[in-house]
Amino acid sequence: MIEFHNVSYGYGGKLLLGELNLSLLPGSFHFLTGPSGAGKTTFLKLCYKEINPASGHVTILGKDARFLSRDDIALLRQKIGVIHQDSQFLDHLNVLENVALPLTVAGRPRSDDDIMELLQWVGLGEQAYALPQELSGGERQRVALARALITSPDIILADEPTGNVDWEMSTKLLHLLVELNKMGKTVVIATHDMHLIRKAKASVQTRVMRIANQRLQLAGSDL
Amino acid sequence: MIEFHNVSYGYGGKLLLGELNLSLLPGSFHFLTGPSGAGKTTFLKLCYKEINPASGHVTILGKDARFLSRDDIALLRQKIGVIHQDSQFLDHLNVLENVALPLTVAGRPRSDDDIMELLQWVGLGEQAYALPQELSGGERQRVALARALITSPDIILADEPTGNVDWEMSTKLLHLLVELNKMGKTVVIATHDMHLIRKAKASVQTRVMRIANQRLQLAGSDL
Amino acid sequence: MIFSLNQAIVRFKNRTAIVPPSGFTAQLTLLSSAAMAFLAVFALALSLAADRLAQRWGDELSQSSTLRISAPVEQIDAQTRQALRVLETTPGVETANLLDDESIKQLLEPWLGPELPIHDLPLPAIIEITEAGAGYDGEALRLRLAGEVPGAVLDDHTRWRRPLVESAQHLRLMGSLSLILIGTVVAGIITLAAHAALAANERVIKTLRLVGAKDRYIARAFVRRFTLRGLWGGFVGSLAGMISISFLPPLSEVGGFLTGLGFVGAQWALPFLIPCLIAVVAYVTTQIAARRVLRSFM
Amino acid sequence: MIFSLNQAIVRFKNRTAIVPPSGFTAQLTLLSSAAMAFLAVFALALSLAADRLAQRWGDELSQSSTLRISAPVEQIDAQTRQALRVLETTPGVETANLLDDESIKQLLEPWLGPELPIHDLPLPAIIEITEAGAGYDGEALRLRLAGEVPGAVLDDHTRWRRPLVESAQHLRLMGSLSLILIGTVVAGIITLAAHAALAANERVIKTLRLVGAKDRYIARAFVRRFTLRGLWGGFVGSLAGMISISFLPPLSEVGGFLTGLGFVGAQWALPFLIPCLIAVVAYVTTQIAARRVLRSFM
Ligand SMILES: Nc1ncnc2c1ncn2[C@@H]1O[C@H](COP(=O)(O)OP(=O)(O)OP(=O)(O)O)[C@@H](O)[C@H]1O
Ligand SMILES: Nc1ncnc2c1ncn2[C@@H]1O[C@H](COP(=O)(O)OP(=O)(O)OP(=O)(O)O)[C@@H](O)[C@H]1O
Ligand SMILES: [Mg+2]
Ligand SMILES: [Mg+2]
Repeated sequence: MIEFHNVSYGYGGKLLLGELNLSLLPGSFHFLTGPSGAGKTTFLKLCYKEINPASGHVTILGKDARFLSRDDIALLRQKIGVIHQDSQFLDHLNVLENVALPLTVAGRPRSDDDIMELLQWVGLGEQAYALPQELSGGERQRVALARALITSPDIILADEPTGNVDWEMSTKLLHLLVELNKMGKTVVIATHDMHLIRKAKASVQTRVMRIANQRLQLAGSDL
Repeated sequence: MIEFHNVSYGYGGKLLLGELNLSLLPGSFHFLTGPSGAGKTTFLKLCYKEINPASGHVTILGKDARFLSRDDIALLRQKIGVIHQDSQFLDHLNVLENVALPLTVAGRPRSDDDIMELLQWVGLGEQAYALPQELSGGERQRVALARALITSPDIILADEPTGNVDWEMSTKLLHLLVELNKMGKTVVIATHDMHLIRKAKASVQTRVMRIANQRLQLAGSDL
Repeated sequence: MIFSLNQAIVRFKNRTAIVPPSGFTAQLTLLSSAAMAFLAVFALALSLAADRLAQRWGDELSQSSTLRISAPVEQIDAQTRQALRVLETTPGVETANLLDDESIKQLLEPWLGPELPIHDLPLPAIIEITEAGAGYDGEALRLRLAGEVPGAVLDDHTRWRRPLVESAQHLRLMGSLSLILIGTVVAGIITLAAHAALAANERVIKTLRLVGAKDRYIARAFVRRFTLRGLWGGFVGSLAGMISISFLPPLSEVGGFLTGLGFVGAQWALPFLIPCLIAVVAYVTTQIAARRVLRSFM
Repeated sequence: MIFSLNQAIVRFKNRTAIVPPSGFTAQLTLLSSAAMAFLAVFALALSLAADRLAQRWGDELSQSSTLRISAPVEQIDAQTRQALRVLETTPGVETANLLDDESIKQLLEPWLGPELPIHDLPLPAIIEITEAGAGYDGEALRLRLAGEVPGAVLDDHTRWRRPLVESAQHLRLMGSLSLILIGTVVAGIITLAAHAALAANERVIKTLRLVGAKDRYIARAFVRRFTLRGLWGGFVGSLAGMISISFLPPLSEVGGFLTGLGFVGAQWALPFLIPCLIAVVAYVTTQIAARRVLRSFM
């Protein structure tokens, strides 16, 4: 789905990630770990082309990301569900509308029933008509998750999706992502939570990638 | 330091917290837990008067919060260090200036050496001149922590201060807060991370407060 | 058919809703469009009035000049005939009429009273000249008369005409300059207001891009909004301006020297061009601003 | 002493720095202040010119009126003496002079030629009246003259004066209205721009409040900024307006009927009041806006 060909990236000349060679296969389940500031968010940004590699190139859904027009990028993002670390919403729209936003901007039909069901799943049935700024930190993260999933994307990139939710809710969300993975979606979760990774390993075959010293290492099953 | 007298609070008529009777003693170390959306952030907001109780009243640093003028509130906040769940900075100022902001607005003298030392402590020595939007999620949380501590406040209220940092960094930050507590500061940490609480219990006498069913329960030492 | 219309309406509503109702920049655009349209109506009225003035002064003052023949009584008739002949052959002279005694008497009455014994007086002959088109060449005529009709004195009013026409042109120029200035200011304010709105909505735009919105989709929401605001504000302002102008008491006209500030006949349609122009300006400036801001996000 | 000054400067710098450099609203405020000041200068010039016009027309036209006495030759002297006596006792009449033959001759020369046999003519007596201050009561004088001097005809020019003075007052009114309109628009635009800036900086304000900044401290940063911008924009605009006006070719004056658009003498200082007024408006509106926005945060 996404392939890195000898990619490197750095901010302001300082190398952050180097010699990335990697391909995320369809239906795979990945965890991404590493100390704070290692470059996890940066790696994910390379995956949905919010930034361009300094050298090397990325292939996203079979297309070389270097040659995508701005409209191509928009179309691509409609096929990738991203949960950003700092979940950003349109503050003037309620939760329901925010979750429906990817459908709205793509001009695709939406079913409010489906959205409500999804919101129920992440425990936000009651908050459907609240505004984003009226939500708690954990609730926002869950809305971001729901928004990423509403288009039923082929790839799900989740950046620290459980940083602000309790353990019970974390496992529930993990369960949802595992189910989606079993339906064939590719899932990448950046997280610090080792317990979450251990929990996932119990129910699905995961690969753990660790960023350290500007390199991405595949940690395999050594946890 | 902070006393709740039969306080209750709710958004839009729906009760969220009720019958709060509590006093945070000087030099105490508290954890605040509860499921996502239980009202932890709301509780902390009551502590620094971002919101007013629906009934009952709060006494902050010996003053009844009901009778504080806007300038009194400002002065009060200069004595309370708050780490907000969604750390907000002035995006046009670099990390150093942002950390110094509480001193700047209070018109107090600042020592850049002290600030740098603090930044070093939270692992951000290199990022001192970066802008907030150039930081990773975990780095932002650490800047927020540094900003809360720079005034050497009597009370430290931390809302999920380790949600986006790795375990190693979490323990380091916890250690810093424990040291401050030993110097006599009152510390309240809202968190979902049970491991963090367990870790703290090893080195300091903590009290764990749990919000569930609109009530705050003191969980004592049952973890 | 009806279904697709319905869908279109839903889509339209959705689209306008993706940008938050940007309270103050909206009001700012409306207010400045309205104010500028209001001022533009006045500037336009001023220009048109100045134009009318320039024409009227040019026309009226150049229309008539007079030729007076003062000569010994026995020569007056001969010289008058000679002068009339000269005038007949001067290009640019439409008519040349010898004033009769009655006309002269009327002319002198305010000074000498009605009981003027006109026949006892050695009155000069006075010839009234009406000019055609561009008028005649005063200097040439004077030279010719000096030779052929020694007692003739030409009084040709150009010394009156020139400064007045100049003044009117001056006013007209100022009106046009004001219009240009106002246009520039409108364009500037709308550009800046659009930029301010876009800057205020940077997070909205970023979020929209991240969930897969195309540039066109995002830009349209802003462009539509600012164009409509410009149009609406301009319309209200123009209307207010026109109402104010139509309520102005008409300027008393003194010898045709002044003309009322206002529109005449079909000119009343002109102010309605103002909101259209503002809308066009708003469309173009917002489009450019939106594209520029969008390009700063991937 | 020097140390505390230094500290004050540091503090000043810090304070201005707490609000981000708000690019577009800043430019918006500058541009609109400048544009409005520019227009205000013109409106001011228009008002002043209209004022001068109204005065001059009022003065010049009312200054002199004439009294003509047409009567049988044997009565003319008696009636003239009687008329002069009447005029001497009329309040509002400054001087009343009987024109001598030479003056009358000058008056008539354009019509009758220089070789007027003035002594042979039964010329009327003409008295020139200069008015003092507010002038005399024309109706009353006419009535009195009708009784005492039957041959007198008063020609008091009020029929000329009134419409012209009216026109000038009309212009002056329009100038003042424009000034008021411009003032309102400036106030409106600055209020809205301040609101837009405050809204765009809502997070900044919230953050500042949360780290313990007092309202006064936050408001001051915005108020100072907008006041300075209003002052600076207004100054540039006024200056540009004054330069434009001073470069206008002077209107040729025809019989005192028109007056140049511009400032005379000390009036050149007036436009400098405009930026000050704008700054005051900016100060007040931003202060109010800032306080209102601040009150929405605890
Ligand atoms: N826009 C930027 N400009 C400059 N430096 C940046 C920028 N974004 C990130 N960085 C730096 O790059 C490094 C990696 O950032 P990144 O957000 O990828 O970390 P991360 O692994 O996601 O960390 P965390 O776990 O704290 O979220 C950090 O040190 C950060 O300061
Ligand atoms: N401004 C608001 N208006 C209305 N409801 C609100 C508002 N702020 C919070 N709430 C609601 O109050 C409840 C408690 O919010 P709070 O932020 O205190 O939760 P929390 O315990 O901090 O949760 P988390 O662990 O997810 O941060 C949530 O259900 C939230 O939706
Ligand atoms: Mg990150
Ligand atoms: Mg919270």
